[in-house]
Amino acid sequence: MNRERLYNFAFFDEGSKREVRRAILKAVAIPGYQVPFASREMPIARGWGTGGLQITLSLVGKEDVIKVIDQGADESVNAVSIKRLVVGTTGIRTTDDAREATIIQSRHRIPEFPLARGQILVLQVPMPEPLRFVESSEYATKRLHAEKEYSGAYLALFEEIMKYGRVATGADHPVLVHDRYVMAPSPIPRFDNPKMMRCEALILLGAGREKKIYAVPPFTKVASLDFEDHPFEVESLEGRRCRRCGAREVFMDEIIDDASGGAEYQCNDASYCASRTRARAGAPASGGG
Amino acid sequence: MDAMLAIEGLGKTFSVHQLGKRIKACEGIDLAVAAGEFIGITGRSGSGKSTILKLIYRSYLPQKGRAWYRSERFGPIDLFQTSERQILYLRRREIGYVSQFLNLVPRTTARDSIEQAALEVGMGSERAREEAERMLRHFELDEELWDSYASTFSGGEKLRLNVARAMVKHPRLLLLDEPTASLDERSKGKVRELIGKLKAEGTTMLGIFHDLRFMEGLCDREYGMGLGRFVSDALPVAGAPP
Amino acid sequence: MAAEYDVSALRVEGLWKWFGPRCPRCSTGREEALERNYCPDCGTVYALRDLSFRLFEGEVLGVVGESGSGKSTILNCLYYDMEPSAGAAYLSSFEGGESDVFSVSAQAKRTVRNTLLGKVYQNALLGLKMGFSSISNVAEKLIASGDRNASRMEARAVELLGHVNIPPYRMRENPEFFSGGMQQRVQIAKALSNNPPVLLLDEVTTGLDLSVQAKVLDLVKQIQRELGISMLLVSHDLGVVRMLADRTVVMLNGKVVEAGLTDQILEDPQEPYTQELVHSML
Amino acid sequence: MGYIAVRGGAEAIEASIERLKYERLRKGRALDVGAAEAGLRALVDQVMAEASLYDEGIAALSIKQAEGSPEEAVFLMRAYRSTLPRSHYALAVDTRAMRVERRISASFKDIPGGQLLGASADYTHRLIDPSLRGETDEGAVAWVEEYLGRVAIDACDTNEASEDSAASRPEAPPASAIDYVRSLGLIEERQMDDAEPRDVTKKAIEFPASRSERLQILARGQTGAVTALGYAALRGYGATLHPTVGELRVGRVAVYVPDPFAAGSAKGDGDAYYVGELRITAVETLVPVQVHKGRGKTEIEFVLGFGACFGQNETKAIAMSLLDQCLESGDKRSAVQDEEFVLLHVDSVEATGFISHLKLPHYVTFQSKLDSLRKARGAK
Amino acid sequence: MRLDPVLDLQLAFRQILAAMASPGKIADLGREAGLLDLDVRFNKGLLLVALALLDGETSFCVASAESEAHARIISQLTYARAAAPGEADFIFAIGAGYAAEAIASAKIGTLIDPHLGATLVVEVRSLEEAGPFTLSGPGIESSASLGVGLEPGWVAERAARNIEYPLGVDLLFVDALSRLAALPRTTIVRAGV
Repeated sequence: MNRERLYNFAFFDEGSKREVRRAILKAVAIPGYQVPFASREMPIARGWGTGGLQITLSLVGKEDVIKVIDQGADESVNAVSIKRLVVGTTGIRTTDDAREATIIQSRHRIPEFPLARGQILVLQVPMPEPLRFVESSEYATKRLHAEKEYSGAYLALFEEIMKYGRVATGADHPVLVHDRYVMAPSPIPRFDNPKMMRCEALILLGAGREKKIYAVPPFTKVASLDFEDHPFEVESLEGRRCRRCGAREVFMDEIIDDASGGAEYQCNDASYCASRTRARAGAPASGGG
Repeated sequence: MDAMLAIEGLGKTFSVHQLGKRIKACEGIDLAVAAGEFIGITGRSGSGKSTILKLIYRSYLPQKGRAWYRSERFGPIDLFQTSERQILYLRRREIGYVSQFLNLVPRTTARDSIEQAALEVGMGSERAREEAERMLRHFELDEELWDSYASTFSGGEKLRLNVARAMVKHPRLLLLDEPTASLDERSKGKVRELIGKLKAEGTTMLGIFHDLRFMEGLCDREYGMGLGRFVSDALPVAGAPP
Repeated sequence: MAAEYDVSALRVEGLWKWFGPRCPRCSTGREEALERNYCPDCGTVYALRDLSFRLFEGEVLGVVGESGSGKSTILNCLYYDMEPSAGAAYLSSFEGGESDVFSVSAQAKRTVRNTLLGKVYQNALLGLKMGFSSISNVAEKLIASGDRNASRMEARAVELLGHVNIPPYRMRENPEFFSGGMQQRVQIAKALSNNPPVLLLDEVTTGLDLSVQAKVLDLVKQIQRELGISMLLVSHDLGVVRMLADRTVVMLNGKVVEAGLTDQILEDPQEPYTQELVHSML
Repeated sequence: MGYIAVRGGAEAIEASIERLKYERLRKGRALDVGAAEAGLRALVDQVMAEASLYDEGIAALSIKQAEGSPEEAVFLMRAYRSTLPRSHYALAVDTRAMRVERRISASFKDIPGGQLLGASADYTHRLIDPSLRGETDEGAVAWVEEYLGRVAIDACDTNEASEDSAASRPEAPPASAIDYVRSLGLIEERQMDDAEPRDVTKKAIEFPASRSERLQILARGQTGAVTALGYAALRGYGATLHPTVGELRVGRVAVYVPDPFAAGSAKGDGDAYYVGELRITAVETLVPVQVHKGRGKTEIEFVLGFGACFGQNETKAIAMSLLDQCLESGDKRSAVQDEEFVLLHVDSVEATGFISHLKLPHYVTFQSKLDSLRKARGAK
Repeated sequence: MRLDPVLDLQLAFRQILAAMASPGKIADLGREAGLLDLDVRFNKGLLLVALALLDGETSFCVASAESEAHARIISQLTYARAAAPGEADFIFAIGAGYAAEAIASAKIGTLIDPHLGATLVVEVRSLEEAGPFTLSGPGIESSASLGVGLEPGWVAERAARNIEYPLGVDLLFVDALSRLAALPRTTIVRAGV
């Protein structure tokens, strides 16, 4: 990609990177708090991962090995597009293996392989404000966070119990970080929420359009919002088994079988599934790239 | 003998600002009531009898005078000077007031109304309930009325309830402002009986009764009132400055 | 159990609230600088002027006055709906009554508001989230004070809504579909839900039908008796104050003109304004 | 070729990009960037303004690459802008010190310094002109030569204006129509705010926003969005009384950068370097408002709404001046008076990006919601 | 300067971030600091932190015996603006005896904007991953131990500034060997292992 050679290492000028880096440090110091930042326009569209990408480009160096996934897949068009930009402006190595990557940028999933100390997970966030649907004004939500006023967040869940008999959130189920800030974990399925709890890796979350960066440091308490008598529940995995690798306790895609018209299941985390399939076939598991 | 209540130089004038008028209600009143005594105040209507009781109860504010009262809780105090909070305490625990006017909470049952009064003086809920029922029985209120709202009662029934509420507290000082004014003979008899009983228990009382016969045999002393004045020997209240 | 007779649940000292720029003339605070509570030079309105009072534990303190007298402003300041211009307030339930609740951090204020105070607004739009069910509205206050048990909160909400005569089949509806009276009753249920030590009532029965008014007043009285909650009751209706308040404060143009036992205020008012007010009620 | 969103992404992208190139070139003609820069002045101006990057050459290239889509061209320029180090910050430009090419007032028949119609399509009849089909470069050169022989105008329309030429040209007289209204005491006097303007591209906006932040966002706002909201205000969603354009100017302003090593340079009291000029549109609109004067008196006064943007884009600048006043009013009854509503939604890159992200696969979130709905149905 | 302002400062930043994400873990900036061939009279690790984090958009101040001279160097190398201690985004405490004072004067942010709390960069004699302080909080698995070569007083001062979370200051300690440890405001520091 010659075009991108015209650009700086990791795309940005150093001033832009420094601003993001300063925001990251404050985000780590105040877990779950959304640090505002100027948010540069990116060569990919707002809403397509520019928050995550700004973090990644501000972090990345020659030694890094990067993995980018979108909806669990390394090979999806948006993941590929982001990878091309990072690689094109840095020349670094990519991998599909979550265990091998130093930086993992992801949209809507946390990989199935447990993350390790020293790794950094960068999550793309479309709507960072967990209270936005309770209160539309940014001025007001900033004040609610300031005063630790989270009745609204719980109320939204309570109202679902009243109206539907149970909490009916989908992805992006809000969490309470370090017993202080209610945080949007990004639209990961509820299945991934517990992976944030005392996670060994550093988790950085970036919202480009909304101009916010926030973080969950390693070993930080991250509790999904719930009630004593309606404990948080992940998506049902009952009776689901990956049609390719046979895995059970992982998040599955529901696939409508062309022939039968019925539902079949397959690991959503494509590289996890591939490495299990290879292991089953007796081939050595290795990261693609 | 020490007085339970001693009033000195009481004077009260009402200012009606809109009319630019001042109306003198009473002047230079001295009065003393010994513990356990029943004092009657007599006089024509409009002579200011009720005013004196309302001043003691602090529903009115006097311009002049002092009202020494020997409180169980606070010792000797001037009722005209003491704080509103103390007055509220005394109203709840020590000083009762019964008038011909109904001051019942409208949508409370007869039983609850008396029980509530008993609870205010610190009776346990069990005893309050027993006392309430005893009172209701004593005043011959139909048992089917006990759990009805007082607002549905006849005038006589309401008044009986009113008296019962004041009496269930066994106040140390009871102010009676023509409580029997509109009662039938039978009810009057009941009130009289109860007053007699309270007197026997040692309750100090200061009462106005239109019906002079009612006071016969109950009253220890009588003050006659005319044009806002009377004179009497005042008894000192123990511990109060002369 | 009767509370010790002179412990204040709430103490307000030197409370001021003005709207406008203030000018050298009116900022001296001198009475003659103002026309009623308005500075004709700079247009500043003085809603509250150097107000001090105490609300004792377990008592109901009535605040009466015409509209514009500043009585609702007191509640707005105390519930942090409005920032006071000057003054201090102390709650016995907060840091032993040692800290001015106006000068603590926003975080601490929120805790005070959520756990130590309840408020019933005159305008139900301010007190309720119209787009949430009535049960959730009551539960919101419980959530805010830290309850995390949904069925317990639901039970409490149902109980309180029953108390205020909301039929069970309507409890899951949003108050936006209710009549004004019903909205007010939901609001009262909400304010009472976490048994706050101090309850602020702003014209609770204004605009309700008489029969509904009576029920609401009974409910307030009953709760007060059972739980000994201290209440600051703002009303222009002396009948409401007569029924509920032990003591009453009469306000005019942002100042207290008279204060006393409620029966004394009603039977032997001292000030010309109070007499006029009482007479207008008769 | 068909694609599955999760696999074969790299090949699919390559194929898609090639197909895009094919669409651009399939008619067998390549758009000349110079011709685009010369002939698509309005589009170039619009793209520069929305990109907040003043470079006609880059804008024309972006327009070519974007096949004329303004949102794509702005997107390209904004992304390019992100990579440029910000070595210096220019001094604030006084739009009154403008070399005027066009100046009109709707408030007065005549204004000090005179009205100047300049270049405008306002009084052309919008009739399609078939003769433009036959225009040639040679014809263009000849016409311009002939025109300049007839009409004495400042034809220096390049990016290479020198300091000399900037200094030697007459600037617009400082007195204006607005000053006249002001001298009558009819304009609500505001405190002069000489504080350094805040820059939303350096620091995320916080609410309540400052006026400088609002103006910046509106100036780089999407032309269509700003126009639509300004129109809504004019129709009664925000403006209560009919506003009047006090003065609209199009012209060139000089840009200076302070000496980075001089003390107090940020305030502009040290030496400054001339770095070039920009063509801008600036509008001051007189918006009548009710002003409470105390003692129950109310008067009508004018407040000034300000609008400005790169290039010649008069509709946008006027709409901006209306929105400026709507946001200044402190009233929030209409959506266009709510600064969060206006400022967070008029940016081209943000709006088009987030709307287009709906094209991305969402099957993880959809799957999760599906699970919830199934359970909730079961629970009921 | 042999230091690559892009790649080496990226490495320095990652070390700072790692330290911030794992309070008590000591990062080593020795390699990058060694590439700084500027003739300055203070801790190169400290200067490296300044180069990695400061620029014209930030403000800073210096608490040291030669605060003016130190401030001039930082300002010339980074373009950052000098500011009063209560307004500075970054405060550098250089030399013995300045840490407690710097902590006491630093801004702690507001409840609306807690990220405006200052970052303090404190020169210390030494750092050890074992020592008299026990750390707990986010970033720490159960507890960590840290030795800081700094005169006493800073712990109490820090505790006083960080009394109402999320308000507070974040500390970066840099020792003579350009090793770095961080104490974000969430870390609870107790004396005694």
